[in-house]
Amino acid sequence: NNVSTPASNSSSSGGTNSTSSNSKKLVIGFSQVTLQSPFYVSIENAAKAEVVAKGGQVITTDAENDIQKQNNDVQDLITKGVNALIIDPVNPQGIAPALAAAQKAKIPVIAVDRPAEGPIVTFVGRDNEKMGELAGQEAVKLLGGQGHAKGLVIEIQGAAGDKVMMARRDGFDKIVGAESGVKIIHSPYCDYIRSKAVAAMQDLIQKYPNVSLVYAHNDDMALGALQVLKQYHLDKKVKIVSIDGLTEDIKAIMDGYANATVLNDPQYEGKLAADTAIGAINGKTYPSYIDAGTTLVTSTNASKYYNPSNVFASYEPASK
Amino acid sequence: MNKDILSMKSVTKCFPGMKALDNVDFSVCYGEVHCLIGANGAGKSTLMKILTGVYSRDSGEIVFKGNKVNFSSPREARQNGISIIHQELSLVDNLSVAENIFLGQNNNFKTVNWRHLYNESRSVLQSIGMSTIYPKELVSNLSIGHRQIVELAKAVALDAKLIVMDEPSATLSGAEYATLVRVIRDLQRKGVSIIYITHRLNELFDIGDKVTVLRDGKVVATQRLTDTNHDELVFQMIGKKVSNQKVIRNSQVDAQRAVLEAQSISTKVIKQLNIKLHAGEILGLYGLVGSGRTELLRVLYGIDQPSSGRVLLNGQPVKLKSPRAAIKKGMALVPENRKLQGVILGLNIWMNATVVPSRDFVKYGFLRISDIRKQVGGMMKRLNIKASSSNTLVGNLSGGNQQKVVLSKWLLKKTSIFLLDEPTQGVDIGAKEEIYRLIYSLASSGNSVIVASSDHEELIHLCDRILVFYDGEIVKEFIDLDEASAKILESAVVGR
Amino acid sequence: MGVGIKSRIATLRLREQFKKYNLAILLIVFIIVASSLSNKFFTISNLFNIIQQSSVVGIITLGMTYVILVAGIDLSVGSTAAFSGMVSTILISQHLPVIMSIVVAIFAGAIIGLINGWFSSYGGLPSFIVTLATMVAVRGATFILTNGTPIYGLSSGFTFIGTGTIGQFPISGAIWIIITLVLLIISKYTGYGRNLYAVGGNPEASYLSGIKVNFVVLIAFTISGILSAFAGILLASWLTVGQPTAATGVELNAIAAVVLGGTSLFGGKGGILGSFIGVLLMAVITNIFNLVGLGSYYQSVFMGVIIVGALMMNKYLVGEKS
Amino acid sequence: MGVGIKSRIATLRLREQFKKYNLAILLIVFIIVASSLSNKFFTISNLFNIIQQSSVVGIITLGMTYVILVAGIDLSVGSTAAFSGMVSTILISQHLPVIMSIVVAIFAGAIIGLINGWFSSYGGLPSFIVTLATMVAVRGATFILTNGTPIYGLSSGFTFIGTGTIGQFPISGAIWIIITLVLLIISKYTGYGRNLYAVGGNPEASYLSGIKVNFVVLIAFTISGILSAFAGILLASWLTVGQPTAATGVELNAIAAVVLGGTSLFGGKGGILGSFIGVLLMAVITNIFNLVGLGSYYQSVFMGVIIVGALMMNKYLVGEKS
Ligand SMILES: Nc1ncnc2c1ncn2[C@@H]1O[C@H](COP(=O)(O)OP(=O)(O)OP(=O)(O)O)[C@@H](O)[C@H]1O
Ligand SMILES: Nc1ncnc2c1ncn2[C@@H]1O[C@H](COP(=O)(O)OP(=O)(O)OP(=O)(O)O)[C@@H](O)[C@H]1O
Ligand SMILES: O[C@@H]1[C@H](O)[C@H](O)CO[C@H]1O
Ligand SMILES: [Mg+2]
Ligand SMILES: [Mg+2]
Repeated sequence: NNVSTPASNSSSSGGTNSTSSNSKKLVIGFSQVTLQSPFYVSIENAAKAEVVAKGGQVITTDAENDIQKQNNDVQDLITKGVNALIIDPVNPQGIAPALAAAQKAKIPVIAVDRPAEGPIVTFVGRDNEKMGELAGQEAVKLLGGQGHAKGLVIEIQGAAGDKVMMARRDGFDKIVGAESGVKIIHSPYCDYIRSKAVAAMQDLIQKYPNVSLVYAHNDDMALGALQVLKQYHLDKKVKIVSIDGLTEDIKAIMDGYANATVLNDPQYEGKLAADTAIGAINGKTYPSYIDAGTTLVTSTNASKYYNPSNVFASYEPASK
Repeated sequence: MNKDILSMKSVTKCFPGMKALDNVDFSVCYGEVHCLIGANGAGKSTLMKILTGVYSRDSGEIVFKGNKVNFSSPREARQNGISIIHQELSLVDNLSVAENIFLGQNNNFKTVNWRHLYNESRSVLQSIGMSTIYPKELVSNLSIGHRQIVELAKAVALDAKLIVMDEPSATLSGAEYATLVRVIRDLQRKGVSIIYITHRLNELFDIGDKVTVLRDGKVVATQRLTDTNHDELVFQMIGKKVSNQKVIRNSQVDAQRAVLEAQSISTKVIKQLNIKLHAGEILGLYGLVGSGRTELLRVLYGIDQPSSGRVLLNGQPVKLKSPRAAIKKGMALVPENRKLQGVILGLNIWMNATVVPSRDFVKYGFLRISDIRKQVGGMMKRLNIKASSSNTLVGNLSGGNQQKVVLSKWLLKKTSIFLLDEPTQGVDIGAKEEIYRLIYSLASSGNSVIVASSDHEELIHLCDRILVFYDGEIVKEFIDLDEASAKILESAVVGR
Repeated sequence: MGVGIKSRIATLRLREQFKKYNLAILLIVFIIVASSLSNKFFTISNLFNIIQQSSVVGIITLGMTYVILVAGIDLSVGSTAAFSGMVSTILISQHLPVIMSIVVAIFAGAIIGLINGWFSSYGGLPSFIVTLATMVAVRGATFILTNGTPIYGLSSGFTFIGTGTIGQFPISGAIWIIITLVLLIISKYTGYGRNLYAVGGNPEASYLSGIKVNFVVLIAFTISGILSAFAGILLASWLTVGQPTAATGVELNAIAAVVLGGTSLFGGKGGILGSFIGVLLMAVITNIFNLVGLGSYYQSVFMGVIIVGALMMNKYLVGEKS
Repeated sequence: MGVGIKSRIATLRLREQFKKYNLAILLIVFIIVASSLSNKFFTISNLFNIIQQSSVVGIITLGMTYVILVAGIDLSVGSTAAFSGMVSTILISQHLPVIMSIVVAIFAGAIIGLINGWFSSYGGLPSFIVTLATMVAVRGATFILTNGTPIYGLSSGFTFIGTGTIGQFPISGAIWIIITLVLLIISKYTGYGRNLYAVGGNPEASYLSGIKVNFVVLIAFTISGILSAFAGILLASWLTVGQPTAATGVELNAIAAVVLGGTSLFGGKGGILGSFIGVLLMAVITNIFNLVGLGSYYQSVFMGVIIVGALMMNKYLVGEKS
């Protein structure tokens, strides 16, 4: 199992002296899109644990979802002097100034979780559209099977304008939209946040009490929807499919409240990114995309992925 | 007959629940000083605000310099040659004197020549004989009297054809008043017309050509001042005769008991002051604008801390760290700046009158609202506060009525040492007598009162003893008030 | 002529009357519009739903009202709510008794409120900047608590407060209404309440009248801290999870509701009841947006337009001059 | 005694002097502290870097300063920046000439500013709520423009403004400094500038004295709209992408910088130069946080503490009473 979890705290911080002789030491800068969501915290923690295990150090910055801040952060990391950069960009294109600065300083850049356009070594991530498709296939199955599927689907979306959200929407809609018996209602963007999903679901349930399935772009929102369904005693009737593999959701699947989730293990992604960054420092070359892999979890295999000490279920693709 | 520069015909104005002006006809000739008087709330300020575009009228007509006009903003009125000194001071505190004098005269799209601005201001101040005020000084550093002078300078600087002065003298003492009179004469000589509002009726006969009396929003009379006299004006204002005999009191000063004592108090402004206030005494403070009276009261009341010296209450030294501490010791202050320090414009009368925390107003932690309102209602009757009920917002009261509300909060609180800074500023003659009576009865029931006033007649009428301030020091004490009436002005000016 | 004046006075009187009830009228107008837009709107379950949804921001808005009455502003309410929500859920997940966890969490909120209040009164700094600083700092502290991870698996004793109902009526809504009444009574019928208005209306005159101005301000902020904390706990209980990101941006909703409710941002005018209605107004708007299925980008645009529109309409009807 | 008074007067003089330069002194203190914490700090490239990083929020802060001087507030600056950034990049991606695209985008910002200004002056609504509404509405409109997708593939003619340098000095920094000087001169040496202070200091007195109060306010907001738009364009040019989410939350940074710079939120006091330094102060703080590698949660906490600490220290040293 992977490390992560709250215990391995942000230890590099605390205002310690900057390492002046970074030529000897392995220092990796990690510019994270946000540290306000467990998913991204887990990526960062896993990467850090991996680097520390290899005798290095990670300096993390938090862009707070602000692309401008992220560019500033990366610039500061370069000024400070790092051997490699791992960037989880707020936006694939907006990171251009930072990438240019890194290139100028001859620092290799690994994009993680979200792609980045520009001179980078590689992108370690997942195919979110495929994840949407997996969710869609399971949804069709739950609604009666291909060609027979029937019902009303509420889709709770991620953050407006975000690539991940679009991919998860497109993948799902491609599969489910092909079913003539199924109608998809797009709900307002809930920014991957549970409380917003709860509020939206409460309103939607007034209008669509006959909903058959809820598809949420992440588990946190799915759990919000589940809570409202419970309140209206619809929890056993309405199916729930989502993405991420949040341990809490795996439990809900085991308990029969939710139906499926598509794994999106941040720990493995972080570890992989760290390994790649270290490799890049040592001159290794990589293909432009490294897939961190995904799989579907349903009631049949949920217990296999259930580990209450992790926030997210671990998953490493078997091929590796 | 002179031609009219201004004529207002059948002007009417209503406010929620009341008629402030009722078919008012009012005209002013070229080069005339036309006085406008009336009891508090008679509608004087309202009429002037309609003239100068602050309020819109409900009906009526205004002709200015032969043209029908309808100013929709003060700006328009100014551009047409009317300037006004409002009853409530309207200066920008954190700007310099110079900028305030020329406030509103900056073209948005032109550059500012600072040197020119300061020079101009200096010459305006000089022209009104107040070159002691420094153009670069921030207005926030000026005493209220000096602010009033800056207002005057501002009105003069506009080069207006008609200047409205709404109680310009309320906080001026003798010498500054003389300056004001001189300025008015100068303006008159240049053909400027002036509308002059005051509650000090004597002033009318100094400077006025004509007078119009308003009562309850109606014009009662317009006449030449040479054709009338003090008593007739009073009768016209309040609709009944005021007994000419002044209220007499038998003073019961206990000269053995000093309830309040200041020993060599100094601050930035005042120097080594010593005063004693006795039980049952009414002590007057007189002086020119900025001489330090307010400053002393602030120290006594715990607002400012003295840099040296001490204050004693009933012979015991005390350190008053705040007004609250002073109030706890039985003190009260009626501040000189009513709008900023006295009233809370957004609250109604009863809330203002009971704003001083008091056990009397609460029971089991809850306000005894009906009882409070009964008490406040009584006080409103006693002080003749003109309002439809104690629920009226204080911001909607006339200036003089607001002053009465400030007084009433201390009368309701029942304190024993009263510090009154210009207590009758803006108060009409009828109510003034009532306030005097109140002060007497306070004193005769053993309370002590300090009155700082710019009206020396008021002090002579009220006090047992008067101290004259000059540049932060007490330069003279008058115990013999007959002597005072002869010499007090001189003493305040020359400092001896 | 005389008739003209009489009718003018009558109009003015009517306006005064309208001024008193304008908000309630506005709410009714909104409800009528909403009902005509969707037949799902005026159903018991939807109305209770609105109340449930409003209760968290509603409680925060009450504290905000006191703060704004003294001419302050509290931007830290969202962070405080999140912090206290986290504290309570951490303690509960450590198996402390529910009541005790809640008390500790509320105490934490009170401390934050005290800090805000102290710097904004005795400290003499503008509350906008003080609470902006605590907003940022407390949010940071909230993340530090669990390194950004939410707390799940809360006891049903705890989650009951936020999710339970009395009959069909949501408990959280009932709590909101009770707190509203308490704060309403305090503001109208106690010395402290009167002082709130006096201090907000004219701090200098209040000081000279012997009111402990700084103390009044301090308490207003402390109440805001306590209520935000409580709202945060309620939110955690409702969502059945302690989230460090909870209640982000709620300060803006609360302020908007207070202003919609007729309280002046310059202090001294307005009150609790208006804020209560202001929250309901905002909730009705979002609810109907969702019921008619308006896209979220358009929701934003309409929300902005409706807020300004409602305020302008109100201003026009009340006939106030600027 | 005489000596005591003399030395007392000397202290007062010193304080007056200090009052004048307190901000510059504060900045120098911060720079010294920063330099001692990291030897990377005081390098040409890092300093220019700080200037480049500050220029966008710096330009927004200048407009905000005018608005705050008239006792208003503009919460919509971030949304306006994003909107105009999107407009310019959409037009450029439609192959309109760069200059024309920029002009249109700035015009859009001016319109938003005019709307804010109109409602906050002639309309008589509090600017806090007006600009809160436009903040929400304009952000919504920005998303509607491209249905939420960013615009990339911009011409190098456009991206040069944001990314180019003169020698090593960033062009965007130079633009910021030039705009600062222009606004500084306007505020000190034109009628409009003086009227800003008058209106902010006492709107009623200004009105009664014939100043076109509403007009002055309207223009302040319009300038803020224009500068926000320009900052948004600069940001898009720097990032080489038009993003609907850009500049979210920047209003709070701008307001904090204005207040740190000594401008009173109640209007009429302070000025452009202070805001310029205020922005630099904030930039130095974040820069040094990153250089010493302080964890982000801790950065938030420290940021809040430093802001309040700096203001309190300043207050104490300047010796102002509340
Ligand atoms: N804005 C307002 N709203 C409601 N009532 C008002 C308003 N302004 C004035 N009033 C009322 O109109 C009447 C006339 O007021 P005005 O200020 O003109 O009196 P005044 O003659 O100037 O009195 P004073 O000598 O006290 O200054 C008063 O009863 C006052 O309460
Ligand atoms: N904060 C201050 N800074 C500088 N000078 C001040 C300050 N406050 C008051 N002064 C000055 O101190 C002097 C005394 O003012 P004070 O208000 O005590 O005078 P006063 O006798 O009450 O006169 P007035 O009738 O003008 O109120 C004035 O000249 C005033 O300009
Ligand atoms: O799935 C993840 C997480 O759920 C996160 O909260 C939002 O971004 C997505 O990539
Ligand atoms: Mg008057
Ligand atoms: Mg005085």
